[in-house]
Amino acid sequence: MIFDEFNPSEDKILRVIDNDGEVIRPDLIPDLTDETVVKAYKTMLFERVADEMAISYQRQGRMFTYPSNKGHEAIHAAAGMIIGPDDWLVPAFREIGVMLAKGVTMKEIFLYYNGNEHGSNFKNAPRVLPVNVPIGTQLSHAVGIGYSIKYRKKNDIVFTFIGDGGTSEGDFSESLNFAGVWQVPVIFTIQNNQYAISVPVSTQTKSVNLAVKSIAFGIPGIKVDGNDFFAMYLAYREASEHARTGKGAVLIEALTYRSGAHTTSDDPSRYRTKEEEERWGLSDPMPRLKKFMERKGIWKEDEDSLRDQYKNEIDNQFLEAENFAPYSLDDVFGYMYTEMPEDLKKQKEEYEQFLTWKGSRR
Amino acid sequence: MIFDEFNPSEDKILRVIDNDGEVIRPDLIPDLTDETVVKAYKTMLFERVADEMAISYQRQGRMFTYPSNKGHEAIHAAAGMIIGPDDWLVPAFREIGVMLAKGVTMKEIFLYYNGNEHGSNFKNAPRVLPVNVPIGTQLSHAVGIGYSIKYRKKNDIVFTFIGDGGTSEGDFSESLNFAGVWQVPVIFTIQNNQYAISVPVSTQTKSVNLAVKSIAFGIPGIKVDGNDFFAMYLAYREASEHARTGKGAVLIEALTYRSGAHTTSDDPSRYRTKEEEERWGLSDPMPRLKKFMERKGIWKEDEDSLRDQYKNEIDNQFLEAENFAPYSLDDVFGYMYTEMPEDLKKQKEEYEQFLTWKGSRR
Amino acid sequence: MVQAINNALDIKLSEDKNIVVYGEDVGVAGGVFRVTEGLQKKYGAERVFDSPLAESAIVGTGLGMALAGLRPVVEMQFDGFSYPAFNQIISNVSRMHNRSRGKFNVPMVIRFPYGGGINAIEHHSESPEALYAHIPGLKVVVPSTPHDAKGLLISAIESDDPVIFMEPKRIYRAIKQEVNDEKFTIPIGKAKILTEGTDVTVVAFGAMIRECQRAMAMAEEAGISVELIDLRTIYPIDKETIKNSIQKTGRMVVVAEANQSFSVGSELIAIANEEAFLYLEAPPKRVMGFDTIVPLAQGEKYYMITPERIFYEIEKTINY
Amino acid sequence: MVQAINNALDIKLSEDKNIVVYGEDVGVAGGVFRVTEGLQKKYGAERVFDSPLAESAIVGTGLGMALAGLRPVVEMQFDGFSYPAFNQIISNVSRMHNRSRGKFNVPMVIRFPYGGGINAIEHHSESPEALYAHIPGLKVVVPSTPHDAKGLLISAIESDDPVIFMEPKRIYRAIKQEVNDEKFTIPIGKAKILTEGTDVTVVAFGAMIRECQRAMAMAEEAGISVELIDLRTIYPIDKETIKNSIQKTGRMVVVAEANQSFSVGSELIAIANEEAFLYLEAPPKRVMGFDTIVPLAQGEKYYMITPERIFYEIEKTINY
Ligand SMILES: Cc1ncc(C[n+]2csc(CCOP(=O)(O)OP(=O)(O)O)c2C)c(N)n1
Ligand SMILES: Cc1ncc(C[n+]2csc(CCOP(=O)(O)OP(=O)(O)O)c2C)c(N)n1
Ligand SMILES: [Mg+2]
Ligand SMILES: [Mg+2]
Repeated sequence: MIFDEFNPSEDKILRVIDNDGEVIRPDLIPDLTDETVVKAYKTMLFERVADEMAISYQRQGRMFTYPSNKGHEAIHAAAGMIIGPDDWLVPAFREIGVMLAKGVTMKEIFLYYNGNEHGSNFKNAPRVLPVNVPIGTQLSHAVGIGYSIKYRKKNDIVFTFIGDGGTSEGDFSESLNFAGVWQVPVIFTIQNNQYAISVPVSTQTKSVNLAVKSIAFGIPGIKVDGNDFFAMYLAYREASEHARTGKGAVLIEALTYRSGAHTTSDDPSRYRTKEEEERWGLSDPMPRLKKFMERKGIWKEDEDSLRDQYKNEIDNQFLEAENFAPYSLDDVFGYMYTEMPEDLKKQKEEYEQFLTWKGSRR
Repeated sequence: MIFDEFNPSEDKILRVIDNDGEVIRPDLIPDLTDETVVKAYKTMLFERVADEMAISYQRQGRMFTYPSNKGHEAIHAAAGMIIGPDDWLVPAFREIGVMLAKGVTMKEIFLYYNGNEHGSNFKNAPRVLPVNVPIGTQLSHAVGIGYSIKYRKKNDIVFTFIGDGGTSEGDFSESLNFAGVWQVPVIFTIQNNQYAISVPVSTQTKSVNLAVKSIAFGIPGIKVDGNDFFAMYLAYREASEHARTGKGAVLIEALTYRSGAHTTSDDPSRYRTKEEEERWGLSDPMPRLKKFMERKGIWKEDEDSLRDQYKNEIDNQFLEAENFAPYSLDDVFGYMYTEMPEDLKKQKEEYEQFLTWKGSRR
Repeated sequence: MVQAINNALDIKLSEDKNIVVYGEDVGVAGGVFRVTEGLQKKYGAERVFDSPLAESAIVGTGLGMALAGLRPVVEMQFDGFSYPAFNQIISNVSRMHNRSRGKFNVPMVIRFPYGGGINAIEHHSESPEALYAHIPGLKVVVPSTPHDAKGLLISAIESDDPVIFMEPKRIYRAIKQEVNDEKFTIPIGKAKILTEGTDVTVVAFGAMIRECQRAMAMAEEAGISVELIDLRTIYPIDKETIKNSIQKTGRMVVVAEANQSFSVGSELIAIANEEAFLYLEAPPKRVMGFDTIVPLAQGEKYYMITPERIFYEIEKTINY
Repeated sequence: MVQAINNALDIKLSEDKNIVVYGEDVGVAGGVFRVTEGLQKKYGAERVFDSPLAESAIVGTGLGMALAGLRPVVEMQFDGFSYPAFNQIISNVSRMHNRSRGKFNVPMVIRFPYGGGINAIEHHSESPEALYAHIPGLKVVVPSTPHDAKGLLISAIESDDPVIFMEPKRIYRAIKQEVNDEKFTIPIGKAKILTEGTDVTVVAFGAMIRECQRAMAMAEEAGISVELIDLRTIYPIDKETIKNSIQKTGRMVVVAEANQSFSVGSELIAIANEEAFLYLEAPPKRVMGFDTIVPLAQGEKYYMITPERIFYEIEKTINY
């Protein structure tokens, strides 16, 4: 198992191609068809374009705060290829690519960041949970879902995600510990993008890396170059085999870089240097995979026209989100309980009465 | 450093004498004077006698629920010998021996378990925190104290304790992680007494041991035979040197057995076997150290008369606790704030008025 | 009451394979109060089991199970140890239905013993109902008798919304009552008028009902007719029953152990004002815990509410 | 207001070596709202710093520091992220003084931005003052202007008891006010009458003060004389000021963003009854958040309380 070779205690990292797209571990390159590789690149491209557009909608004042996914595409594409239709996805909030792979639509994602809860009711993705904002709390949900899978003797698995900063939260440890004890089919991914907003990972922990934290919970862990699509694919394939065959949970640290700002409200120049950004830019997962394909001569598409096509598609999705039914008072009250309590009915009625008021004494 | 030799990843355990008191690692036996060893045994004996008496007071209906410390004496005696007058103690609730070493009195301990908060105001032990009941929450207090020591450039250190069960709480991980990042002088001890009430440590975690969790926080960890006084002494001596010289925190897993019930309200026969208890009985820290001393011919005291002497002393302490000033209404209201808010004054007055009432209409 | 709760769990476990019961010491040992005794033996360790010691994960995994179609009933060992799970409860359990626009239900029960009067150490005597009732998206239920505990717990387990189920530990074994062995339910959200009366409405719940009944005996002697209402559910609170009663009696006394400020008592006074202002003949009164930490055992004689104190305040309200 | 808070921290940091300021992103970046901007540069990374991302440990270590003689001022990044620290706050911070019989003081401030109206995603618009005010042993303070923020924060830092300091993020930059650069304090536990009036008492705090003032303009036009009270401190609550005002006006309207049930509004109605029952001419009214989760941005237009709605309820109370 790849987890044995790349022992996080020794701070090894699983990497298959280098920044120039050259294969450095030919023995480990997954046997994917050329089409599959090209397709993976295209899903990454789609995610990147979507990300750029989201930021631009936000700048245009057509959307609220949005957290960029730029730089995380290889992780998402690889997970998206391994996650099955009956598998569960328990996201944090920076996994758009995986959500899309599970059937979530950009329309829904836009709707959410447009400030409408309907964007979290993924119509074509029954086994995807809404974005989870309170850092770290999603992991135990994944473990509980894992328990239910095991309880029912199914072989579905659960993918769940957290950031490097999130590993400091008690919920991270509690969840991985439960996963170890219960031996549930959950793949935990730490997207180590070097920052929690402005705080570098060196301020989060003194452990040699994040994957090594798996030792505290008795589950396999591995540190992977998260900007290397093939490495991520391989890690997920092995992790999924492990989890699907009843061997329990695994922890993957995917080393990447948050190329953009934390969110559209953030300004990274306050806490990191241009040089650092440029240095990490060299390992950007997209040119890297592109170079691999070019070397192999399997890239024959015109990226610009692909981009245009995606932009079009995404813009249509955005317009659908923009034209979604206006937010109603029912949207405020209607989903608090499976049946609305009397009290809420009354609060709603009173408010409706107020809405009909014209300001009598004025 | 001893922490390097006994690497918890390999599940090694630091042990110096065996169950028969025979020295198995002569190179590691600390160079303590005979008197010091005898004194250590006596403090252990005192703790054990105090524990027996506490249980008996409880049985007599003269005290409320009490958690036995039986079996943990070697850990406490060793810590008690290393902890200095200016060092801090942040206990959980099963460290009576260490509290005594820091100047807490049995009277105070009895007063506390007699249901009076004054038992937590340790008059001769300014740097001892009250017993901490919400599992795991004490560790971050220790880290904060450690920070203040570092901030003031002192070389005091902090001793803090937790149980095996407590390692599952998020607060455990958060605290050790902070301690790693802040590099504070804190010695964390896990008293792994095999059970959290009825739950065995195998249900708490799948990590190979508890000391290995230190890896997740980048601090040294070691698994020690907690029933071996010399091993514990050695571990604490090295840990204290480490912490006192600015090298930061360490984690010690002290392997022991909760020989008694969880508390006087508990009945261990519901969840563990007599055989298991007997098996662990063989490594009881007290006969073990006694055998060592007898082999060496340094034990010349009469244990029975020592016991009688301690009993006397302890009973006097208990009587003092029993005769403590009766609980007053001021004790309920008087310590909520540094100054009593109007509101509380009024609640107190109203209650005093009620106390003067004789039931007018009856 | 312990037996009635055990029986409710037993009935539901046998009826519905989706129900799992877990928490600290609930499996092998059957709970520190023996509430889950025998259930692991009967239903196996996959359905009734001990978890690691971590309340946040107990609740968080429970939420996950609920989202995946199970119906977990998790235990917090004591009131004061529900707080490590507070974030999961307020940030996720109470919100997932709304957050997902009803895509996900959260059929989950979080049970714990609550309240003082058992000579316990700190954190074992808390009455946090106001904290949970203030959180939108939860239901909060407190039984006062074995019969109610059974019927309400079965309803809680059958609820598709998350329920905080607080068990008055002080009367876990103090109240003896024959409880029907069959399955029955008691609706959540409805208070019960335990005794009709005309002079003053006394609203209470949980362990305080018994104290109120003792106070009522004194009141009766004094010629005061008390209408005693057992709230049963703290949220959704049954305003209708309270309103009708106050409109009849014109007076209200609320009895609860919790710290009085920003409490269920405050809310009941607000309700009395909103629903029955013109009927009020005396200021509604809280007979509640001081705004202090529940003292250790020796101080409980002051803190815990006695029938005498309830009667004293009833009388004062009557004589206002 | 951001500047006033920064200035308060600056003054105290320069005055007292025992003060340390930390939390998520408060150091290098100066806070997500720039409240701590420049302080790390000025006072060094030992006194103003970024911690790992773990609220429970931030508060727990703060408590430890306070016990050892420091005076920590810790930040929770948002209201909704104070909950992971809830257990530390309710179980230890609020209790250590009482638990140790006054041996240990807890001079510690837990600050966080609170409230809605900024188009934020979930968990960033919470008003948890009732949760914290219900916890005995804490003080809970909410300023409504830059001037008050400064004076109250300095008092909070100088308090030997733990203080929850909630900053109305909605008006962090919305209210411009010249604030004296010198050190000054404003007492905790005292409300302020912002405008005297005779017809109705309006009690509010934080960001709602501004909305109330706008409503008052409407009320004035309608010939209604409003007495506006800024609570400033939620606990210990200033009953005296409230009592005197209600005894004068006979009417009360409470305005707050939080979920209305089991809230500060409930408590104020209880106080009105306990302190001024015979003076009440209309039922005291809560104009507060619905008992729902604060909706995402699109729904805030319904949830957030407007001057119109306040005026509407004032008028209804007057016409009762
Ligand atoms: C419990 C909690 N505390 C604080 C926040 C505010 N916050 C949002 S994202 C973030 C940083 C997260 O960093 P990381 O886990 O590395 O994930 P990334 O944003 O880099 O993907 C913080 C502090 C939060 N959402 N939840
Ligand atoms: C947060 C919290 N949850 C539950 C409890 C109840 N409780 C008291 S002791 C205990 C077991 C502790 O086990 P361990 O940490 O191994 O310590 P030990 O009792 O064995 O010394 C539990 C569950 C508690 N005190 N605090
Ligand atoms: Mg990150
Ligand atoms: Mg233990």
